[in-house]
Formats: sequence, C-alpha cells, structure tokens
Amino acid sequence: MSRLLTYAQALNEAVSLTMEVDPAVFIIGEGVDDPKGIFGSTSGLKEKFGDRASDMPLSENGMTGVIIGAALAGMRPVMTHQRIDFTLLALDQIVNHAAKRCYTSGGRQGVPITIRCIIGRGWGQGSQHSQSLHSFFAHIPGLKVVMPTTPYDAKGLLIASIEDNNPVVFIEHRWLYNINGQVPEGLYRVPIGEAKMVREGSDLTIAAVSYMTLEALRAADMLAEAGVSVEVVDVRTLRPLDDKPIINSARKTGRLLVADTGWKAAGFSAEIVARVVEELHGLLKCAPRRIALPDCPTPTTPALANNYYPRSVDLVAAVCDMLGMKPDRPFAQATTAVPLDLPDKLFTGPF
Amino acid sequence: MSRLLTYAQALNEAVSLTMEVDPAVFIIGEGVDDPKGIFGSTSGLKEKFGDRASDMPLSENGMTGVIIGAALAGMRPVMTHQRIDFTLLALDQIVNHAAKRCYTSGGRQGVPITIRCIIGRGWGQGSQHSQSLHSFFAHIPGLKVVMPTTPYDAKGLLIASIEDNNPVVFIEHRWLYNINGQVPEGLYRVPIGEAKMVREGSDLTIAAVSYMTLEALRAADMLAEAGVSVEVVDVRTLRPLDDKPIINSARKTGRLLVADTGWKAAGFSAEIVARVVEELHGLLKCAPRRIALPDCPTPTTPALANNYYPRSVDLVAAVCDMLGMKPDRPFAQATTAVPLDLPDKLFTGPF
Amino acid sequence: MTSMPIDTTQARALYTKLVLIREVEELIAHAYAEQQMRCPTHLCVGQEAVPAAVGTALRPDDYIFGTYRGHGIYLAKGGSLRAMLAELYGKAAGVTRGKSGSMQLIAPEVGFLCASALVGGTIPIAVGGGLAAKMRGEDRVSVAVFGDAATEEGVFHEAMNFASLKKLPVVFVCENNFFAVYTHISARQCADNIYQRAAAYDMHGVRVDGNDIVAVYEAMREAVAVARNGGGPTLIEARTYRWREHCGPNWDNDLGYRSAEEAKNWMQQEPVKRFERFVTEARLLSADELRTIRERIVEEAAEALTFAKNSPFPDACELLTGVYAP
Amino acid sequence: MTSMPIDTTQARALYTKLVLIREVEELIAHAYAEQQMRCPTHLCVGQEAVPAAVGTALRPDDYIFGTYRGHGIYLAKGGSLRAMLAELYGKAAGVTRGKSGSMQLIAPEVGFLCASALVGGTIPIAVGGGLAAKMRGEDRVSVAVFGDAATEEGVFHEAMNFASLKKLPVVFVCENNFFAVYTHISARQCADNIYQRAAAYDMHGVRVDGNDIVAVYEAMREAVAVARNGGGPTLIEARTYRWREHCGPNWDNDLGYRSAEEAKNWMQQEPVKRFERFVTEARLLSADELRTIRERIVEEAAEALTFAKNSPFPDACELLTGVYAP
Ligand SMILES: Cc1ncc(C[n+]2csc(CCOP(=O)(O)OP(=O)(O)O)c2C)c(N)n1
Ligand SMILES: Cc1ncc(C[n+]2csc(CCOP(=O)(O)OP(=O)(O)O)c2C)c(N)n1
Ligand SMILES: [Mg+2]
Ligand SMILES: [Mg+2]
Repeated sequence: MSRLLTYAQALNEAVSLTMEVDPAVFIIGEGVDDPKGIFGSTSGLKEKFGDRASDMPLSENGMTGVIIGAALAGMRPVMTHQRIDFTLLALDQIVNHAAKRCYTSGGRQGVPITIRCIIGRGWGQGSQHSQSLHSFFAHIPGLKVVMPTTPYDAKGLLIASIEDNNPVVFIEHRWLYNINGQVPEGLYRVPIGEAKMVREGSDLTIAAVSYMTLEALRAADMLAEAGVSVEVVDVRTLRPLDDKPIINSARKTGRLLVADTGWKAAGFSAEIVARVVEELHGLLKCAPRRIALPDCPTPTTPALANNYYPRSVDLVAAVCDMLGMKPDRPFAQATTAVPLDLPDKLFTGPF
Repeated sequence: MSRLLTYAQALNEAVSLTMEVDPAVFIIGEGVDDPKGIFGSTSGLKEKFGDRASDMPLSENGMTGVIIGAALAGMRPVMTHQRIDFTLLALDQIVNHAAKRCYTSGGRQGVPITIRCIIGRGWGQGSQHSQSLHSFFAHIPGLKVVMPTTPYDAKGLLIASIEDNNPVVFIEHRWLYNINGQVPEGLYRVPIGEAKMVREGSDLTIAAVSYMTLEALRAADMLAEAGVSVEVVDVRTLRPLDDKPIINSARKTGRLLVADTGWKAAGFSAEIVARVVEELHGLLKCAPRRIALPDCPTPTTPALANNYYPRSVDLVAAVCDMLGMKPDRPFAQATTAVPLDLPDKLFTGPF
Repeated sequence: MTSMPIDTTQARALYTKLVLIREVEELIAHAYAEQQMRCPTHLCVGQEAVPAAVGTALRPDDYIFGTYRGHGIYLAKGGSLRAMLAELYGKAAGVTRGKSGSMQLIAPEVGFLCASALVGGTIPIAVGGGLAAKMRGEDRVSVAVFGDAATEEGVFHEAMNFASLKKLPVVFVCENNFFAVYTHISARQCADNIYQRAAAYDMHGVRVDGNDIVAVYEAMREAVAVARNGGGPTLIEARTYRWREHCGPNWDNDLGYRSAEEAKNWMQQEPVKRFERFVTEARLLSADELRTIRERIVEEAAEALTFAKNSPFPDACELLTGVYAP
Repeated sequence: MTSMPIDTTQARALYTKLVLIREVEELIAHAYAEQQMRCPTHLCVGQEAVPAAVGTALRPDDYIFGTYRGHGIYLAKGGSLRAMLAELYGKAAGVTRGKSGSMQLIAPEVGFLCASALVGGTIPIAVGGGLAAKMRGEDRVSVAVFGDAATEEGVFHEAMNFASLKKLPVVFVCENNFFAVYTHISARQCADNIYQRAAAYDMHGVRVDGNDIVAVYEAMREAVAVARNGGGPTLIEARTYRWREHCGPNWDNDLGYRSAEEAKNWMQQEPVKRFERFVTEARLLSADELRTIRERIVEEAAEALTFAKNSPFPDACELLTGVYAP
C-alpha cells in the first residue's frame, strides 16, 4: 500500500522500520529527540525506541568515532547532522577512519554507519550553514554517497544505507523536506549505485543532483512548451557513481548539461563531465556545460543570495544557448516572482 | 646569484627570508624546532628567530584557529603539517572559518595564513599517511592552493603565499624534497595563479600536478625517443586555476592527458578535463584522459603499493594509446627496476 | 557597610550597555515579524548582563570574539548600532555589506574581530588574538565568549591547553544558559561544572551569577587584570538564561523542553531591573538618570532601525566581490 | 608482610606477555635493518609493562583499541604472532593481508578491534565499543590505549565527556612516555597532570608507574571491575619511557632531544628485570621457570619470523579488493 508522504516522513519511516526489525540499529544526533525532531524526520522515535533514539553532545568528531566503534562492535548506527557544514569537524573520523577501515582490515571489517547530513539554502543561512560539500565525500574510496530527491527514493535509499555494511553519507536537501510523493508502506530498498532517468527526451540531457533534479524537471516543462525535448537523469548515488544512464542519455541526445547544488571548481559536476567526454569523444553536438554555484561563499542578504542559487530559468537559458536558441522572455518571468530564500511552493509534488 | 638548492632548502630559505623582513611572520607546527626540522625545511629557524619558530600541541583544529586569530590580529602565520592527512582534523577552521572570513567581513578582513602540508608516498605509509587531498581545498572559494614542483617555484611560491593576504594551502610532495634546482638568493616571488609550460611539444599535452610533473617530463623524454612530441604544463596553482596555458596547449596539440597525484573520482583532474572540453569542443583529436590513483586507499605492502602509484611508464602507455601507437617494450623496463617505495634517484635534478 | 564594588561612572557605563542590548534586542524581536530581516537571528534577551559587563571591562583596543548570538558583545564593545541593524536587513550599510547577517557580526574598529555560526569556532581564534598580543609585547587582552555547548567541542579543550601552556592574555567567558537549542546541559555534559574544568588546565576558573552584572563585571575585571599583567588566562562561567526561542523572536516554552516555572524563576532574576534596584539603592544613579539613559537609547534605536530599513541593498554585482583580500 | 597483589598464575601470565612483547620487539628491531619490513614501525621497547598488564587484566571478549605503536597490545590481547610478523613483511598471511602494516594492526577474533596512525583517532572509537556493550546489556569492557600527546587532541576531551555522561564501561589508558616524537610534554601541555584531568569529567583518574607491571595490573583490574559493574569509566596514566627512536629500530639519544642521564635512569627502572626480581623474591616463579618461559618465546618468535619471511606476498589483483564490505 502506498500513501502520499513528505520527504521528512519518508525518512522518519525508514529509520523507524529498520529499528523495528534490527535491534542493532540506533539513531543519534544533535536534536534527534527534541521537539522539532530534525525537521520532523526523527519525531516519535524516542517515544518508540527509548534510548536508541538519542541526542548527543556537540562533539562531532568524537561522536563520529563513537558510532564507528559501535559499528565495529556489531551495532548499525545512524547519525544525523542538521547541517553538512558540521561534518567538517568530523572528517578525520569519516575519511581517515571509517572510509579506510574495511580496506585496511584486509576486507575483514565493515563499518555499517549511516551519516545523514542536511544541505540547504535560504533565509540568510549564509556561508557557514548552507554549503553543499558532497564532492568531498564523493572523492573518497571506502565511502558511499547518496543524495535522494523524491520521498520514494529517500525512504528506499535510507533503508538500503542503514542495511549497507559500509559508511554511507546520506545527503538530504532541506528544500525537499516538504515535497510529497507516493511512498509504499513497509521495508523496501532503492539500491545504492543506480542513477535514474526521470524524464525522457531527445534534444539534451540534464544530469542533476538532489534538489536540482526538481529545477531540471521544471526547466524541462518550460522547454517542452518551446518544443525542446529534455531528458533528465537524477544521479541519486554519487559514489559509487552509476555513469551509464548518464552516458547513454548523452549519447542519445548529443548534449550534456550538469546541474549541481555545489560549487563548480573541482566539484562533483566536473566528474560527470569528465566521465561523459572520456566515453563520448566526437559524439557530442556541443560542449558540455555545468550549472553550479558561483565561486564565492553564500551571502546572507537576499539581495545577493537571489543571484547565488541557480534555478530552472538558468537551466533554460543554458539549454537554449546550447541549442543555439534565444530564450523567450516569459521563461525568466515565470520564476523570478517567487521569493528565493524560501522553498518554492510549486515544488511540493507529488513526485 | 643563483645556487643549486634542494627543494627542502628552498622552502627553508623562503620562510627565513620572510621572517627577516617582516616581524609579523612566524612559523608553528608539530616538529618545527625538533632535530629533524620538518625534513630540513625548518632547520635553523629556531636558532635564528627564537619563539617565532615553534612547536605546538597535537591540536590541529585548535591550532589552526589560533593562527587565524593571530592573523586577524595582524600577524602573518605559517603552519606546517608533516602530512596532509592531519588537516582533516582542521577542516572546520580552514574551510568554515579561514576561507569564509574575507567574504563574510564584506571584504574588510584578510586572513594571511599559509598552511604547509606534505603529501607523500612510499615505505608503507599506508592509508592514513599518504593521501593527496588537494581537491578538497581546490573546491573551496576563499582559499588559494599551490603545489610547486621545482625548488625555484617552491621558494618563490612560498614567499608569495606568506605575503598573500589570504589563506593559502601550500602542498609539498615528500618525494620532491631531495631534488635540486637553481634558486636565486634573496626574496623573489612566483605569482600565485600561474600555470607554467615546462616542455614544449606538438602531439599531446600533459597537464601535471606536483610530483607528477617529473613523471610527465620523464615520459616526454621517453616518448621523444619514439618520435612523439609531448608538451608538459605544470599546473602549480590549483586555485585560482590558470587554465589558459592548459587550454591553449590542448588547442595546439589536440590531445589532453591529466596526471594527478590524487584520486580520480570528483578529484582535481576532473576539473581540468571539464575546463578544457568546455572550451575546446570539437577541437580535440581524441578523448581526454586522466591518470590518477586507483580507487582504493593506499595499501602498505610493496607488493600492492607498486601498482598503486602511476609513473612515467603509465603516462607513456596512455599517450601511445591516445596516439594509436603500440608502446615499445623498453619503456616499461626502464622504470620497473626501481624500488617504488623509495624516491627515484633519477629524479634529483637539477630542475 | 561593605565597600562599593563600582562607582558612578562604571554604573552608568554598565547600565547604558545593559539597556542598549535589551532595547535593541526587543526592537529586533518586534520588527522581525515583518520578515524583512531575512537571516537567522539569535537574541540574547535575558542574558544581557554578561555581554554588557564583559564589554565594559575591556579597553577599546582589547580583542573580543563571539558567536552567532553576538548582538550583545557587538554593542557592548562599541560596534555601530546602525551598521548592525542594516546588516540584519541585508543592506549595503551593514557591517559586512549584508554578506553575513546576524550570525557573523564584526566590528574590527573596536576590537570585535569575529564571530562564527559554528559552535566553538571562535574559541581558538580568540586564543590566537592573545598570542598575537603577547608576541608583539602588547598589553592587550583577548576574550572568547561562547555558550555552554561550545565546551563540548574538542577545540575548547585544545584552546584551553594552548592558552595556559603559553600563559596568553586570554579570558574565556562561557555564557551558560543551560541549553543547546532544546537540549539541556544534563543530556550533553557529564557534570554541571564548566568553571571547574579550568583546573585541568592549571588555570583559574570562576563561576558567577550571569544575571548579576556587578558580579560578572568584578570577575571580568580581575581576569582582565591578571591577563594584562602576564598572569595568563582565566575561565569565567556566567550562569544565565535565554528568554526567547533559540533562534528567532518568539517565546517557545510551550514546546515543553523547559518548564514554565524554571523560566519564571529566571525572569525574576531579570538583570536589568535587578541592576536598577542595585544602583538606585546604592545611590549610584537616580531613577531619573536611568530613565534619561533609557529614553536616549530607545530613541537612538528607533532612529537606527529607520536608517536600516531605508538604506539601500548592495548592488547585485557585489555577489562576487570580496572573496579574496587584495 | 603485606598481602601479595598477584598469585602465581597471574605472575606467569604477566611475565609471559611481558617477555613476549620484549622479545618480539627486539627481534623486529634486529631484522628491520634488512629493509624487508617496508612500513613505518613504532616499537614499544621499554614500555612493555603497560600493554602486558592491560592485556592480562582483560577477558578475551573485552574490546581494545590502540595506536600505531600497537604491537604490545596486539600481542597482550592474544593476537597471532605469525600474522603480525607476516603483516610487517607485507605478506598475504598478515592480519590485513599486508594492507595496513605495523600501524593499523587488528585482531578482531580476540577483541583488538582497531588501531590508527592518527594520534587520538581511536579514543572515541573505543568509547563506541563501550556504548555497544552497554546498549546490548553485555558486561564487556572497552579499553582505549593512547599516548600522552593524544590527550592534546580535541577528541580526547569529547570521548571523556561522552563516556562519563553515559557511564560507559570504558577504561582510558594513557601511556605517558613524555614525548611526541622529539617534543617533550612540557612544550605541548600546560601541566604534567594527565590523570588529574579525569576530575573535569567527574571520572576517577589514577597515575601509576608504567614500568611496574604489578602496579599497572592492579590499577587496571580495579578500573575494569568498576566498568564491568556499571560504575563507568576510569582514566589511568601510566608513566613510562620509550627506549628506541620514535619510529624505526634505532637508538636516537644522540640527536640531543633528551638527555642520556634521563634515558639511563629510566632504563634502570627496566620493567622486565624489575618484574623478574619481584616474582623471584616473592617466590611466585623460579628463575628456572622464567628461563623456560623466555626460551619458549624466543623459539616461537624465531619460528614466526621465518614463517613471515617465507610466506608469499598478496596477489597484485588484491589491490582493488576489500574497499567495501559485501
Ligand atoms: C559545530 C556546530 N554544531 C552544531 C551546531 C548547531 N547549533 C547551533 S546553535 C546550537 C546550540 C549551541 O548552544 P550553546 O553553545 O550553549 O549556545 P547558546 O545557543 O545557548 O547561546 C547548536 C547545536 C552548530 N551551529 N555548530
Ligand atoms: C593527528 C596526528 N597528528 C600528528 C601526527 C604525527 N605523529 C605521529 S606519532 C606522533 C607522536 C605522538 O605521541 P604520543 O601520543 O605521546 O605517542 P607515542 O608515539 O609517544 O607513543 C606524532 C606527532 C599523527 N600521526 N596524527
Ligand atoms: Mg547554551
Ligand atoms: Mg608519547
């Protein structure tokens, strides 16, 4: 049976169900059992599972060590970070320790931990509360990195992550929390390591990460009205990266645009471009392109933040340019009216 | 007057000279004033400058905060890390704090710190002591990232880094410490943000990072004997990246090979490929290629580490393949005799 | 009769800062609902005595480093009120031209060198300020102000060790309001003993009633004097209470994470009225004088708010400027 | 006459581990010069009493977590000698098939869950072992072994707080050998008071002579008993001395970072001879018995070395295996 759930509810259900079936699973993080319950994604777990859903001191590196140790001792911990920026305090444990343990044990030890991190934007979060640092994790062998877009994928990928015997960095975009989607009851898995074609098209491929998938779908709608057929692939897993659907799509359409939530330089979008051009030499009809954040920290004032985050209109403009078309004026008007430091109401789904 | 100095001596001289002319400069790091003096690169500074050359507690994040604060209060600190892996403990201060300060002060505050980090390999350093994490820093607006290859560049770029009003991550490859090169006396600067063509050629461009520049030059020598003309560009600065010499070279030769000291996935080599193909659509004669580390942590045993690090023969093989040639046997034999967990004696220079 | 801990000049300075912080925070709380200050804003209503006393105990050339809950020390150290409010409105006249909002205020011209939205982030940075002063042989003091939860971060420990090792002129001021967002200190720390941790670092530690501005001021003056004279760092734990929600202008005791009684008890220890009672009873300042000070502040604050609201946004082209220092 | 702290069985167990560690370390030091153990190797010669006592005080199902200077606790906890030496030689029969060398030994089958080349890295990881035991209601104890410099890292503080907060069954064992590579503790820490820092975390702290295996054993047994019975964590500071260079097999007092006298004094407190004197004087073990134990160990070690040298390297195709657990 499938119901309409929000992304937050889907996450909550994934944790709750895995905790029900496996006593080794527990969840720990700053605010897990507080009145807001990580934007609703952990609400009720304390009531159901007692100490297995718990708060923690503000000690990100140490507490990551703690869950690694618990995992080595047979548990299956889930950690939450309300902002991915806080994981920079814990990279020694994540990168030097968790990511290396399986290999350096000669394959004898798994580290079944899931580290949920929220990326976000809006309302003047500013430079230290809105980074999108997924490329760091995508760079590191030994980690798995997932970034689900829909409530369905959020639940299925979170269950798969918790059940995985390796450290998984599970990255959620705050602006997805309120979107709706059909989500089956009970345990199901979306396999880690599979990209997904979410819209078929023939003129151009957009490979999109997380929330940018929604902007890409919207851009595709807008472009469809202008007779342009865009294919959208939701990357979903950054490591291991499933490049085949992206490469196949780009081979078919002959054009690649990558839409990322992070910075461009030495970022994840570069990896997609590199993989595609390494495979498709001479088969692209125009140069690939990346839409990512401008090369500066996040400004707080809406006057500048409004121009910081790329949106569907920017994708539309890039696509038109790649196709040698002049973008119609109405495209731009369609979205600039929406206040850009709050989630776009048009994006509530269902997806 | 120019003399033959080692890379380590060149680094030492850069710090010493800047400390002489500017009382705001000081150097701090684990082992700075010990008998080994960071592989000789800080030897003698304690004797000359007293407390301005000092050891520090094993508190990487805290001590990075300390130098940021000292910089905000008018000092110009240099920090050393014997291994870049230790900077993972300090990324909160480097990325969340130092990198953001100028922008978030509305351009009012500079953070003139230089963070020297050594990357390395060999003698079973293993997974936690031999990472090449430059792509992390290259991703972050607000940081500058340099990786000099020659003693001349090491001195000139280190002086430029210390004099720069921004946080500079200065990355040194351990295997370069003993190479020799002509180094002028006195203060001189190599500008941050300039790549350098170090060998002219017409058939293919190798863009190389740090130590891989030496492997590239050697590969070019070997290929020259087979009548292949390779151009080599030493990237030198990763952020801000000076892509023009690389793009111009690739435009001329029509072929691009990137040789990096780090991992491939979402790494720095992807950025170079992406920049070049975005600019040179339809102008490359074959697909670009990346030579980087295999997608696994560093193994300790020489039996596996021997196949971990790419070398000149791997570059030669890639070049031959890109040119549709079969590589001659002798190429391979030329280097496999050298023990691969010790620095290659053939690479002592002068450069 | 015991000797008076403060004189009239000090009383006036303390009261001015205390009321300035209170009035400005209340003004922000009121105006925030208009949704024109579009950035996360952490008010220090109820806690004003700590920043007011700390700021008053310092010289203009002393350094101070704070947190996202930084309006108090910004104002107490002498930062421009207009520039702060303009910053909250994201305006070009803001302290950082609107680039960092409420959470990362600075006022380098009066020694407020930086704040951070990362808990604990500026503790070691403040120690660096002390190191710079010591290396240059200056008699400047550097102060770190941080919350109770910040002491859970490893950098607290690292900063304490280094400051004590090098006998740096640093004062660590912990505003212990018992909560990190909705989580009580008892769920995060093994003991409610922050000031006692100083002993582990061979450092003097002192606990004060953070709602008693005179107590904070005395502890601070002593710590500053010791630091200025080469005696090394001190840790001050000031116990106080946040009245409004963690982030934003509202009241949130209805959420149930803390009890109404607890909040009521703390509000009875309200720092402003308490100090007013003290200075009038001690005849340091008259009720009239207090009223005059407050009225001037209210007027000034209203004027600054109007200025902030009416001043222009930064130009769009500023998005990419200031990433690097020249 | 005071009561005897240990009986014959314990004396035999302690002596066996003590000599095993000493003989194996010396054997490695000797063989290292052949340059066939091609990985950084940190010997614990001079410090053997600490790991030997710690290992003896634990049950096989207790957890232990160590550092790159980990041969001692690996052997004391019961790890295979052959597999350890094969690991140092980079062979497929090594504990990790040659993938991590000396610095990251493990022996999960006897509870040695991991080591780290990052100073301080495994302190919080050990706390996690304690958390797992407590959550499952087991009476297992989890031990963190680390050097003096590790206490400078923020994670030490974070781990101590959390272990005490949750009253976890953890024992923190600090091997204080006064140096981090060439740097004396006085240049790194504000006070030579590691065991006293426990107080800050409402935890029991104890300092012992780390060259007196009986003293370490007694402190450890008490800490383990408290932890096993739900009494929470203890911090033990064992003061000892590293004889050879920080990393590698050589002597390095000629470098001048520590004095010859200091080293000589410590060597006079040599743990093996000291314990031999103790057990023979107390008539717990005879000189003959001691000789027999040592001879068996020497033989076993020589055999293991031959095994390690002669066993095959891993196949080149293993480079890319084991990055992820199935
Ligand atoms: C390193 C880090 N972890 C978590 C957070 C999220 N966070 C923001 S404020 C806060 C509470 C901090 O409490 P405290 O230090 O006591 O200061 P207070 O807000 O009470 O003034 C938390 C957990 C953060 N900003 N930084
Ligand atoms: C986080 C980190 N910083 C620095 C180093 C470099 N390093 C390796 S061992 C060592 C000394 C550590 O001393 P201590 O903890 O006392 O242990 P000991 O070697 O004396 O047993 C240092 C500084 C490291 N490995 N990890
Ligand atoms: Mg608080
Ligand atoms: Mg030591």
